[in-house]
Amino acid sequence: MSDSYKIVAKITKKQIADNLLKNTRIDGRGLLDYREITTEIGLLEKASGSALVSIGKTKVLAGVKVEMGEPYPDKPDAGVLTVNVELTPLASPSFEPGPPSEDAIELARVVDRGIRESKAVDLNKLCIVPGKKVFVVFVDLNVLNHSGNLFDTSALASILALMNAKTREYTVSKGGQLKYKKSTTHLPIQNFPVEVTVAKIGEKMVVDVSLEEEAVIDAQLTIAVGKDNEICAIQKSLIGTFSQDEVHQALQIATDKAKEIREKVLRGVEGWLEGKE
Amino acid sequence: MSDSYKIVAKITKKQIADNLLKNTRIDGRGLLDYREITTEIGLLEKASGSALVSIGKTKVLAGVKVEMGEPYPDKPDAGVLTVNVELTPLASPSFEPGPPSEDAIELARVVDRGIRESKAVDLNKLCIVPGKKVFVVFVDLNVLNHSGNLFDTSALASILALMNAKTREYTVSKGGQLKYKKSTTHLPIQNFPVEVTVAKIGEKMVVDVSLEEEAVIDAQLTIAVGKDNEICAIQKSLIGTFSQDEVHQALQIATDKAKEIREKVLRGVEGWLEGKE
Amino acid sequence: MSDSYKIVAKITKKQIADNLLKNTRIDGRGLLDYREITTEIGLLEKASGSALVSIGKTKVLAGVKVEMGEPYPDKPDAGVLTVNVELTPLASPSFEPGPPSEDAIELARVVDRGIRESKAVDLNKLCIVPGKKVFVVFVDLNVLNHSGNLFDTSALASILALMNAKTREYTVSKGGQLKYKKSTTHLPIQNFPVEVTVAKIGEKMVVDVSLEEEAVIDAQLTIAVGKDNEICAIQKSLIGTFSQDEVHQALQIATDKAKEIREKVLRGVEGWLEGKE
Amino acid sequence: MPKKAKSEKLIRRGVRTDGRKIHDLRNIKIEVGPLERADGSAYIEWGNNKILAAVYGPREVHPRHLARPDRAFFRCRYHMAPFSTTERKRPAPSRRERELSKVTRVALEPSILTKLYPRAGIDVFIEILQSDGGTRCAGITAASIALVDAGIPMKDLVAACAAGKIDGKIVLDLNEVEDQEGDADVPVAIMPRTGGISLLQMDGILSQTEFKEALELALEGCKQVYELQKEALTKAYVQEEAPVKDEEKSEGEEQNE
Amino acid sequence: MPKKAKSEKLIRRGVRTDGRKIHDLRNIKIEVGPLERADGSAYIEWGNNKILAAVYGPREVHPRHLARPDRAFFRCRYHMAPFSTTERKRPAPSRRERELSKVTRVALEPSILTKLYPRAGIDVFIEILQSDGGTRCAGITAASIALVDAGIPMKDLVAACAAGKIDGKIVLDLNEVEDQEGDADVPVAIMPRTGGISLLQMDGILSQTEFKEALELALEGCKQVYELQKEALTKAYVQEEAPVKDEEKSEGEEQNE
Amino acid sequence: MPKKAKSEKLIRRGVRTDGRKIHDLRNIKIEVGPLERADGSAYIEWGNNKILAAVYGPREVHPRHLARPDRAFFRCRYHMAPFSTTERKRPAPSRRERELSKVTRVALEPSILTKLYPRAGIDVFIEILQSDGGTRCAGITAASIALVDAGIPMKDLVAACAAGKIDGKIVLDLNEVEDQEGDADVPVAIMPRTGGISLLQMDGILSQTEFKEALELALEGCKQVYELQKEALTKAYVQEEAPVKDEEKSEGEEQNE
Repeated sequence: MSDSYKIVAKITKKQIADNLLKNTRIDGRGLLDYREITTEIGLLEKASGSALVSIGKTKVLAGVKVEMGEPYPDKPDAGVLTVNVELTPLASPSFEPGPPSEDAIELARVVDRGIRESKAVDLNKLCIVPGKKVFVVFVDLNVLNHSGNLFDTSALASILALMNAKTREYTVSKGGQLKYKKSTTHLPIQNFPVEVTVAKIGEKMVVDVSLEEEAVIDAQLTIAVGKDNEICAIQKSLIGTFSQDEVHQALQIATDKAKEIREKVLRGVEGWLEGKE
Repeated sequence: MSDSYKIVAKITKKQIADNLLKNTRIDGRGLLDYREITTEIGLLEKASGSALVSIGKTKVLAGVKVEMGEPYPDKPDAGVLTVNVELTPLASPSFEPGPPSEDAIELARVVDRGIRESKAVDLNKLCIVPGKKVFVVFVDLNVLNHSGNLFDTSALASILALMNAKTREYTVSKGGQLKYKKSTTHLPIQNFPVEVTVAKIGEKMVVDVSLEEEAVIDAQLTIAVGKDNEICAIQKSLIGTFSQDEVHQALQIATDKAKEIREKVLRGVEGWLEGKE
Repeated sequence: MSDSYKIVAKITKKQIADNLLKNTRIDGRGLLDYREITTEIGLLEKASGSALVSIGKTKVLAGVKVEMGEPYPDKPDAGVLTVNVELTPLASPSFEPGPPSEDAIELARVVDRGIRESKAVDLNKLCIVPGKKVFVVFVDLNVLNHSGNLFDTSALASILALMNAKTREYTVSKGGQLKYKKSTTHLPIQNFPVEVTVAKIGEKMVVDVSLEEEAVIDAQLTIAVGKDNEICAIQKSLIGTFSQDEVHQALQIATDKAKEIREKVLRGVEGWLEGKE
Repeated sequence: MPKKAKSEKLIRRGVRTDGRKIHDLRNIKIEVGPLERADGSAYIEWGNNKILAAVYGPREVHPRHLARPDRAFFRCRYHMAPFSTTERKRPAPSRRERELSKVTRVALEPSILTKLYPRAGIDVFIEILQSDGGTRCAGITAASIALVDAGIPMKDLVAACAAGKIDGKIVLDLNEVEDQEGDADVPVAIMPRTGGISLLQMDGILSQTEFKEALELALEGCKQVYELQKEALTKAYVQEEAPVKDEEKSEGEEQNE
Repeated sequence: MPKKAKSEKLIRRGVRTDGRKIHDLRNIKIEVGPLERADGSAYIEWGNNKILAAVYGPREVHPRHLARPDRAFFRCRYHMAPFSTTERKRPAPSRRERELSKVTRVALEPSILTKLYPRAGIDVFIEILQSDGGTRCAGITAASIALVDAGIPMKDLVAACAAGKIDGKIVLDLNEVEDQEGDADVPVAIMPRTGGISLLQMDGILSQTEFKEALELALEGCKQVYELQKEALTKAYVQEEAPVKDEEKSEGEEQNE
Repeated sequence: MPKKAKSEKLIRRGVRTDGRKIHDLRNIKIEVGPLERADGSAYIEWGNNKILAAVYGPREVHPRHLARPDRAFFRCRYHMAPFSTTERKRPAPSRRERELSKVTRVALEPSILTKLYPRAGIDVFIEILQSDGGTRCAGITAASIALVDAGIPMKDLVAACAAGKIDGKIVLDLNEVEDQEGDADVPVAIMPRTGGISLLQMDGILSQTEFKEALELALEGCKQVYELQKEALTKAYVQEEAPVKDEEKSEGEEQNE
């Protein structure tokens, strides 16, 4: 996602580095401060669930569709979850229309792992007729504006859209015939993973890197943390390296920030979750 | 289909414009005259139906194949119709092998709409076992020589090939088993749409634009007219604009020419239609 | 497979031609001598069968997978055989990742024809439930190092991998249910085709052309010869021509060399064939 | 698309399924500049349609051989998000999306002063986030605003609206149900100052008279849409100083004509 | 292709399913120059095969990096129309079509004086409108005529024909049923003046002797096809003045040899 | 990947399904330079994994616009042969393979002195011939040797190894069954001289403490792998004169730092 090089002409590496020495950032934030996070949930009526998440100027829209399909042969009793990312050409001058790039695939797979490994959706409850019919949950991410930190924004939009998603209730007759009821129900959500990307710029560790800062990061770790502070997924990206100590530091930062974000977001959306339990 | 630019060097815009002022065209035709239309029907033995239509030097071959397939889930009682265009590299130095271009897709879809919206083929009669087995009608257009006016030539070839197409008669047993009879029958054709493309060059409206003239057209309207003079499909193409009055003019021209062409073509092919009803 | 042009700078056409006049080759071989052929069979545990064949420095790995699938509609009683070639980018600076090139497709199809036409695998014995379930035999060729003569090397690797392949034995209940037994069995192999590529350089006919020599070949004939000296497949490649006499010569050479190679290879692998009949 | 049997009433006592009268537009809300990275952008809600448009350019053209010596190379992409439709749509562009991309380009290009930017590229990206009938018209309407927001010199805005026939009546601005079960749809776009029609399509069956009535009605709709476009732009730029874009626009126009 | 059981008789009392004797060619009709836009073209009916060939060039090569400094870049495309086969064929080229494109190129290229046109491109497009066995030979035969019609300097025509084995006998020019149910097929192309074989393929099973017999027979067939090619060209050009193309041809040949 | 129920024992009395103890590496065999055409190559057997790595470069970059003015353009391709997996894998690269290609590149690139070769390209191709869990680590380990074999100047080797959790215990180097039925997998790569971690991924569920234990163990594994890498290189080059590559390497390093 390194399309920040043009901006670097204006805001030099040096400026960014000088700021960091003083433990501040060019936009005035502290090293471990996120930009403002805003969430809009359930904004699409046609999707089973949806969420628009902004972190600073970065905007990602997640739409969930739940459809009927077949299970994987090796998991006949489990529903299917797929995550797909579209780096839409609206979002950045460097995103081009066409089949998904390596960056889009990595982003989709890292978001997918956070949800899947944390067992955020209880896939076993999405089986309708074992081996034959299951619910397929499509999470489609549309990156609308890229101003840095796509991993965290996308992961947050995904889990919120999943929490927002509703499916029709149904009964299955003995003959295996499916009959939908009028009532709907939420997806069986059982965890709330939050992905936090910790970046290393020189000696400093920072979170929520902006597009300007992206040009000077050495390396970053994206860490998915579940509701009990468990680690569910990690992805190191960019070509720098971390020491073992730095990994430990990053882990601590991620755990703290994930908790903070989860609480803040849940507070903001109390309303729409009310009817849930 | 703007591969006419090379020719413009020879026959200048000015020449074409000067002619039009005098209400004639560089090849001597009047503004509302088609070049010679010739049709050869049923020329392919392996296709279910076929027609080769030439308008001037432009040549399009339509082949129809009727095969067994599944209906669309939302139309379980209807046969399936698909139109596909191959702008073969034989036809023009600017057509390249490879997946269909935007031009090929537009051409296919405009031809498709003329047939579909006019209900030229009664798709409901192509259902064999509702929800399970229907006839799929493939109309494949092979553009063999491109000398202008591909829309009208392709549309005419398509409907003639459909009228020429025969399928095997069959019986369906109670168990849903299909049994073919030796006899064949024509497809259930119930309309004869004709597409007429009216082009605007300066202030003048002309039909059947040749390749040379294509380079100087401002805009064009392709209008599909059914057997009762009803309008079934319209497509404006090229980047000029029409006034409301000009649209009305074009509509009148298209209606007149469509009737003329339909009658002329049907007269020419009486023979092959005889056995039909 | 003409990626030898860079090498031609060093070893000139002239050198190669001069040698041939003296009926020898730049690496000291006689005109009708193969480089050393080595075979390693069954080296992969996960494949149903495998063989690594080297001719000189050229290395091709063949892996066979036998899976369950559906027969072709027009051959409901026969198993399915497919041959696929990957010219891996490891093997040559001129092989690029991506969908198969024309060269890869030709190679796969020539190897396929040698096996198929010689009836090396009795496909009728691979039918499980007619019209419904058959064994599908995938032969996947991985070219690992390209130093010339990919046709002969690939064909040899393929037949050896097929001879090495084992499938699970099974019983089919009256209801059509398949039940695997613990025992395995070899594929029903009934011929051992060997492909010999005879090249023409000037007036001379040579076999097993090396990468250096490839740059100076005029034309070549790949001839698949079965165990009873029958001809099963021929492919002429490169843009030179053969006279009728030259074709007869090539045929004689191919027949002789095929027999020689078949015997040599079978001698080398006696061990693994023992349990077979 | 084949139309269903006529028995289902789409109009009862002059009122349509969504409560509109036959000549009513749906509610339209236009937002200027919602996206930061794009050179220009717009968001439109048109009934239940939700659509973003973004513009990049003038900028370098890739691949370079597409650049034109005498004018800007203008491209449009109409794309539907997978979650925008009733059944999930596969992400790869369908034939329909590719045709609508072309139709959109042709609808917008006559208004753009492409000759001011030889060798450059101007790209319009339209993303349908939710579709409910009439997305091409809504997309063109939004793209036109995004072009203004990007400061691309234009002769005029482009305003689009459809008319159609349902239950035997010519009505304005079909929604999805009306489009699927109705008899005909006529999407139109105009450059309002000259009245030039830059988009005109039709499918379904209409008599000559019906078609003329539908076209007339669609043109009326376009004019209403034009008013909403101007309103949105005024609202967006009213606190700012007179936008440089406008000056460029008139300048460009002179040069072009 | 695996062959069916031998019980079905393809030859009864020396007569084949389509009425031919074992050494008969099918009826062949060649038309020169049916297409206007192409630089050269030919149409061939060979039994029930119906095939068009078109030639473009010498012209610029796209993409440019394919151009060769010392000769023309020669390309061939063999393609089957979707309606040309018993079951509808998908429009995208199959592996078979891609192989036959290569084999066709290799069959034609030795006759073409590519060195006369360094950096240029010459393209042959073969479109199978109806297939009935033996399309590659018919396509090569037609393409060769189209090359002459385009005025491409050549050493010689290329004439193609297959022989094969059915019901235990070596026969000329297999049709589709014979190809599918027969025992072997040997397509051959030659440059008739030198006898050089530029296409030779075989599939099926033949003994050494049978193969020699089949090759001999196919070569005879090629010579008959060559006569038909010359006849078609003469007929096409007889009213015209001596075609410039012929002069170019001999000239080119000298330069090349 | 979701994990199976815990009832199946992957460790019985401290012994794993393949006979190893919990902190044991599988057997690893490294061969230097098995391929002739590549500029450098390596073959690794790691348990039942069988993997080839080849390096081409420094060489020209195609397409040229990818070349970087200040350093070499470094590419990696991780690819699984169709026969390498339990079910046959389609030849086209899957999303997983494309992600692992990127992760491999990122793991190797920090060790390579790319600035020594502006405008050039360096390509690493990893072909999984047989997979049995841990292929990305084995591939990175082999690729690093192939880079040395190609004489590419590097700061350090890259050694990779995973740790994971099965049956509630943190163990070294998961095989395929352990990966599929275990609780978590943590693949790691390091540049052993500085200890810099260039690959770190995790999936599954681990507590903070468990993760730290797994990371510590994986780093131990990497060091063992590093010893095996050095051994293989020494063995390969011991009869030869001091390999030029090493000199280049130190030289390169100075220039770069």
